[in-house]
Amino acid sequence: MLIESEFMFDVPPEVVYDGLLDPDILASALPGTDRLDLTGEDRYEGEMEASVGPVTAARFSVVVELKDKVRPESFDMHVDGKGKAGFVNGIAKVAFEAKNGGTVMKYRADLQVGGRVASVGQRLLESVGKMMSKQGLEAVSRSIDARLAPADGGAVATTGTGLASSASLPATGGKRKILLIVLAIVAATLLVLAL
Amino acid sequence: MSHDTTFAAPPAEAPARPRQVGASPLRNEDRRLLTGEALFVDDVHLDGMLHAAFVRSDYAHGILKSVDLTAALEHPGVVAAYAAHDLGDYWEPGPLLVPPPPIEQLEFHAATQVPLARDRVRHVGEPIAVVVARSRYEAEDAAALIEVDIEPLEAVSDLEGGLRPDAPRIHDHLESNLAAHVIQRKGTWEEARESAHRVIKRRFWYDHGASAPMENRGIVADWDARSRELTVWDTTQAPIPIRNGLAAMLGLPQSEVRVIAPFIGGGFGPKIMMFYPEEVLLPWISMRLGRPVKWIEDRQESFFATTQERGQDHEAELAVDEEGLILGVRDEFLCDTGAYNPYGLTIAINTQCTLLGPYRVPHYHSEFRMVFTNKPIVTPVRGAGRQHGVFVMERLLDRAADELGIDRVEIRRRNYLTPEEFPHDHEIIYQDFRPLVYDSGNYAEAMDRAAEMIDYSGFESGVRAAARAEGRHVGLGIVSYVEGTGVGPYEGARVGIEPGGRINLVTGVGTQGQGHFTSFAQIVADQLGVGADEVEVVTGDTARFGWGTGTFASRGAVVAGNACHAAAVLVRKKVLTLASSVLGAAEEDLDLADGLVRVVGSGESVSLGDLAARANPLRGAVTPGTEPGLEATAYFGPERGVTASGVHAMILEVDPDTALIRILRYVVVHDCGRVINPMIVEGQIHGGVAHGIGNAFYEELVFDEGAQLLNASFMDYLLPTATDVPTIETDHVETPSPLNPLGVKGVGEAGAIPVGALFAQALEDALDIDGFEVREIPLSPNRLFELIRDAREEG
Amino acid sequence: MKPAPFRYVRPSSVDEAISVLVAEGYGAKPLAGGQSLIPTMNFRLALPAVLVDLGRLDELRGIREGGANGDADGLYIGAMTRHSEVERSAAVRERAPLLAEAMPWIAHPQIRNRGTVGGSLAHADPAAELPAVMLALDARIHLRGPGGDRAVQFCDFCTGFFSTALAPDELVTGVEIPALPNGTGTAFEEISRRQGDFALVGVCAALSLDAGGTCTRASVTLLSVGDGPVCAKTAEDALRGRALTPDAFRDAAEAAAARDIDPPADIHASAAYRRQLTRVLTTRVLETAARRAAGA
Amino acid sequence: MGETLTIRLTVNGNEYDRSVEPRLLLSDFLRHDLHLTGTHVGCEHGVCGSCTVLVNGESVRSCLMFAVQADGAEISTVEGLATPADGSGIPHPEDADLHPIQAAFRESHGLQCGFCTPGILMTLVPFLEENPDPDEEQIREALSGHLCRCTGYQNIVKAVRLAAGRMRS
Repeated sequence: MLIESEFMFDVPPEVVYDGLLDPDILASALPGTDRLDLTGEDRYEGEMEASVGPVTAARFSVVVELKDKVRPESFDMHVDGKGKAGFVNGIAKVAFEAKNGGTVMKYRADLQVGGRVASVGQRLLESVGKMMSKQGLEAVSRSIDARLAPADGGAVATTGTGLASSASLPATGGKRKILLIVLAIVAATLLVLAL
Repeated sequence: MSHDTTFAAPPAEAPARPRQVGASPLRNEDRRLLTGEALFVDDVHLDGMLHAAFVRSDYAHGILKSVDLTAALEHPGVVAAYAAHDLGDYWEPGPLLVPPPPIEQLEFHAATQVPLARDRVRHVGEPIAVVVARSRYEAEDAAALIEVDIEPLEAVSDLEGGLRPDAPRIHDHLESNLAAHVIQRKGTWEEARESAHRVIKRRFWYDHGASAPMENRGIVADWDARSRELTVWDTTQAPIPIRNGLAAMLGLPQSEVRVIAPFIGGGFGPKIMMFYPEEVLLPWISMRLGRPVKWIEDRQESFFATTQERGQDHEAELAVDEEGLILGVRDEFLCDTGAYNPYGLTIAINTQCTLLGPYRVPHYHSEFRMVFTNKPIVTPVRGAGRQHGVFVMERLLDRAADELGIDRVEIRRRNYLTPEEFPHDHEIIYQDFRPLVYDSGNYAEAMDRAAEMIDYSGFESGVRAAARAEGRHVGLGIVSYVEGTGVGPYEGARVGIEPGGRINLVTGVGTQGQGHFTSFAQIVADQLGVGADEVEVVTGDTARFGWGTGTFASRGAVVAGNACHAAAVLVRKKVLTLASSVLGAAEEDLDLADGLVRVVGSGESVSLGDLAARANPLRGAVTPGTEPGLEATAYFGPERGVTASGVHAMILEVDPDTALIRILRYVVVHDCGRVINPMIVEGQIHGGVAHGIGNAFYEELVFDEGAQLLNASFMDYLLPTATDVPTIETDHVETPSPLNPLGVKGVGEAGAIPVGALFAQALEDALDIDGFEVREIPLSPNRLFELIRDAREEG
Repeated sequence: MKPAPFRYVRPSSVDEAISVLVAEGYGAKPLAGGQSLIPTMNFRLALPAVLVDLGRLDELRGIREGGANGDADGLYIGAMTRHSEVERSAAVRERAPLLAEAMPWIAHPQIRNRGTVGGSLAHADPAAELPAVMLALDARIHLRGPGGDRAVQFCDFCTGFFSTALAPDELVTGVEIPALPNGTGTAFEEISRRQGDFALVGVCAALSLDAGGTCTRASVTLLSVGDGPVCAKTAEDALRGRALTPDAFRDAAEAAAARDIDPPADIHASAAYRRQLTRVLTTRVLETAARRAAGA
Repeated sequence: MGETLTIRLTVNGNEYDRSVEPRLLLSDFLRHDLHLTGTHVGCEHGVCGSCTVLVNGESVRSCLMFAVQADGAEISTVEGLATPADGSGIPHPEDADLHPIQAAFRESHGLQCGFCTPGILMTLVPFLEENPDPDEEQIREALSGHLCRCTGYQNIVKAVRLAAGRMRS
């Protein structure tokens, strides 16, 4: 399964890139995450549980590793999630390009979904991907709004519109928020497991 | 006790007046099935019976690093759990069931399935561990607790990719994923190409699917140490080979193993496969635990654990002259054999041979490569590769007809072998290891009849014109096929008459719903002058009959039917001999009817029951040189397979806006030689056509690039329903086979074989869009929508 | 394919059911008809700790003429009313012909004999017929929780993919369908691979005409082309205020296919094919609804 | 085994009291607890129709119901269709003891392997009561909730027509 997406940031690639190295706020952005720990350099391990409709069996453990880092251009994110109902693994390639003072982040995840969720849930897989992606972005937007509101003294317009769409973020988002966005997309791909 | 066994041709045909053969008595087995009394494997209930559930691989390809049974073994209700290392010496790859036939220069590499994966998993659903518990519910609870650690490897999912030098290798003991490479030639293709008026070249993809019988597989094994008997109820199409194999594997004499294939809820090929891992394990577990154990495959498992049939990628050329006469055919194809290949070359050779169809093909070059992939095992499913070959040939002929401006029926007629040309030797080897020689047929007559039934000549001005006036798109398809059926090696039967007059018939062949309880009874009834309902048939129990192979390759009626016939002829002879002495009349003056032997012209008679009692006297002596009882066993082994054939025609409506279809008419003219029971034969054709319609437009095993099956349920793997299958109009051409006394040919697979080719032609005819060509099966509304869109965009 | 163990509770009143849901919290799942839940449990993709069987809540069963708020021509359907009861109901045929027309499209009779209206609405499968019908009919759904009763307009009830405004400790008690204005015609059609399968696309329409033949009210909803039932707003805009000509249908269908949906792809239908089916089916359904409106 | 509950129900006119786990499917209860194995199980996700039985006179998938839900219900299975045997065990030569639908299936060759047949029969009983004179389209629609791999449905349709005609007269 291929999930591709593109996001616009108003900050330069270095800022975006560095933001991804901050692990501490990831869990709050991922629905159903019990824990997510940094267990080595660029390696995260966690436990997640998700439910979609009547499906409540999608409990899985997940390992995310960042590899082939070329600051501030790109890195690969290796994802390995396993649960009783199936698995998802693969590589998400994330690339950053400077554009008009900001950054275009391109995200392309080539994921293998397997087991029962793949063999029984095909009808819903793509929709789940879309929905989770959208939810993740909305959560990120809300989080950014909340963080930026006191500093800027005003509302911030952010949008989260799902796959193959772009989200524009304000310049002062900070690296933590950017991490949230990227990891929310990872979450979306992982939560495909939820069927 | 068995007497008078013979492998030779039976004695001269008894002067029986056919009464039952050719008629359609109601089926003997139906009452039991209709009232819920029939015993299927899952109906077996034994005291103390345990239930097994399997842990299967989620990964298509990977290194199996560890299996931890601890938590499962501690779960309440669990009696045992096993992984590969627990099997010790019992762990062994299965047998190569069908070794390659004697074809020169063939390359073949075997890799057969294992009982439980040991260090590698090679397809999704491959069994890794088994749990045995008090109930299936508890067994599944515990199975979920087994921790399996698999390190994923890249999976082979496509055929071309699987043969690339850098492809991941599935079997370490082989140098590549090539399972076989075979070339068969007749004449010189190059010569045909040189002299051709036109050479038509196309690439085709034909995918088959799941057998999907309504009854999933199942096994109950019960080892009784005191009586030293292992009883195995198995949903197999081949109980006797299962018995023989199990005895060998378990180190038991064959006499201590009894395999029963009771009523089987449909098979369609994969239930002949052996040995399935579950078949190997359940008896072993029962012997270890000293308790009966049951495993019933669930529907989801069946999509992985039961073998299936899949795709072939053909690149084919047809050389024709100006008149449309076939000069030669060249075909090169890749064939998916899945993760293991216990069935050897069977499917690909069927394709290779069946491609030739009812046509005169002077030059033929056919070359195939079978490829291991990380998908479930491929073995024959109803049609068994034949539909792939028919699709290629019929599609090429359709293109030739287009290019040469010859009518599609006419181009077929010009190329048909004529009745005078039989036997016709195609000079290549068939799946039964025998030369592909057609025994008999009358293809032009079948075509004429089908064309008449569907009103081929009136279609344009009639149905099509009327539809067009309403803005509807209808098309007609009409295609031919030939099918090799009834292959050897042999089957046997025992016929006996009891003193009470009951007539028993026992065979080993097994049944999967084809009406053997009735058609075999008809054959015997004719010899003994009784009704088919008076013959009690037992089949599929190795304790009752221990010799035979199984029901596959449309061979039941041909091979077992003729064995029944031979045994009945011998019993008839005994009856007449004894009656002759009892009634004091010459055998020639005796007549068998209504359970009596009568002296023609006088009122004197004696019943079969009385004769049976006299043949087994309690006092006196049996005359030296004779045998007690009215019983005989006989076998039949055909010299080679027999050639059934037919023509299918359909009228199809397509809505080009939605790509939805409706079949308006479906006609089948079929030649299966002499028809034993027309009702049953028609039923077989109906079912085959429905299966073919499924293959053409509904059923597709959809794998992703990682060889994960995306539709392992009846929600998404679509079997056609009553609203998808039309009324099928049938007619028969009878060219009796000279290769067996009954003159019969097989029919079980026929209906399914030409349907893909027929759909393709009818769709093209209905849509009439420039550049719209169907080169693949299965289709679906979505795929048809894409093909229409692409053709329009290109046009 | 056997379900995992669960505890089973069979309350005899709605209030008792709610108190069980409150007490059990996350992990308790109401069991209505079970025709979607039980197969999911058989696949072990749903593992509820507690099933709260609503099967004996007769107070939730039945079809009543007249809405909750004195709408004499409306219709109220209790949540535990079985699909087959709705299908056979003369009141439904008369007062909500769109619903009556959609009922036979729901799976097969054996499923309709068990499946319930409330269960289907709470399940909110994007391929389900009833949510799209309720959206087209501007229904109100009645819910009860520990805090009492509340009613929600159906358009606010469906919040996304298999998601609704129903709280975990609430139950759907019924659905109220308002009477349609005079001069309204409705139609329903769907396309599926086989009879009874999940729809590839389905369309509901309710069109109201004034005496001059101008469309005064248009409701077009779609199923199986989004996260949930989709209201085809631009299609509706293309119809309102216009005479219902073939051009209007074509424009509306084009709008629905091109602008109102972002359909998912699965193995049976690509997004492009779903758009095409939406185009064709919307045209057909609008024609039928308009013809019925003109005759109404 | 986990917690069990006691249920009381009637199957083919006989009353049963049984203690069952809540998760036990009605199909398994009938087959394995009551040994009424005429009801078959083909998919356990409600598609194939093999397990169809009547619950209070209505056809339902017994694999999509828990046995506990059937507490107090009246259930009919294929075993209850034919007239109770007279105990002689000798089948009536003219199938007179069979339900007219069963007899029509035999006469029309409406079954081959017979695995899907019991479920189809149970759907047809209420169908023909409600639709005594169905046309072919109605019959095919009524059958569409059942999968049969053997017959191509043609002779099943024929059997339904035959049975309907006889049951009307």
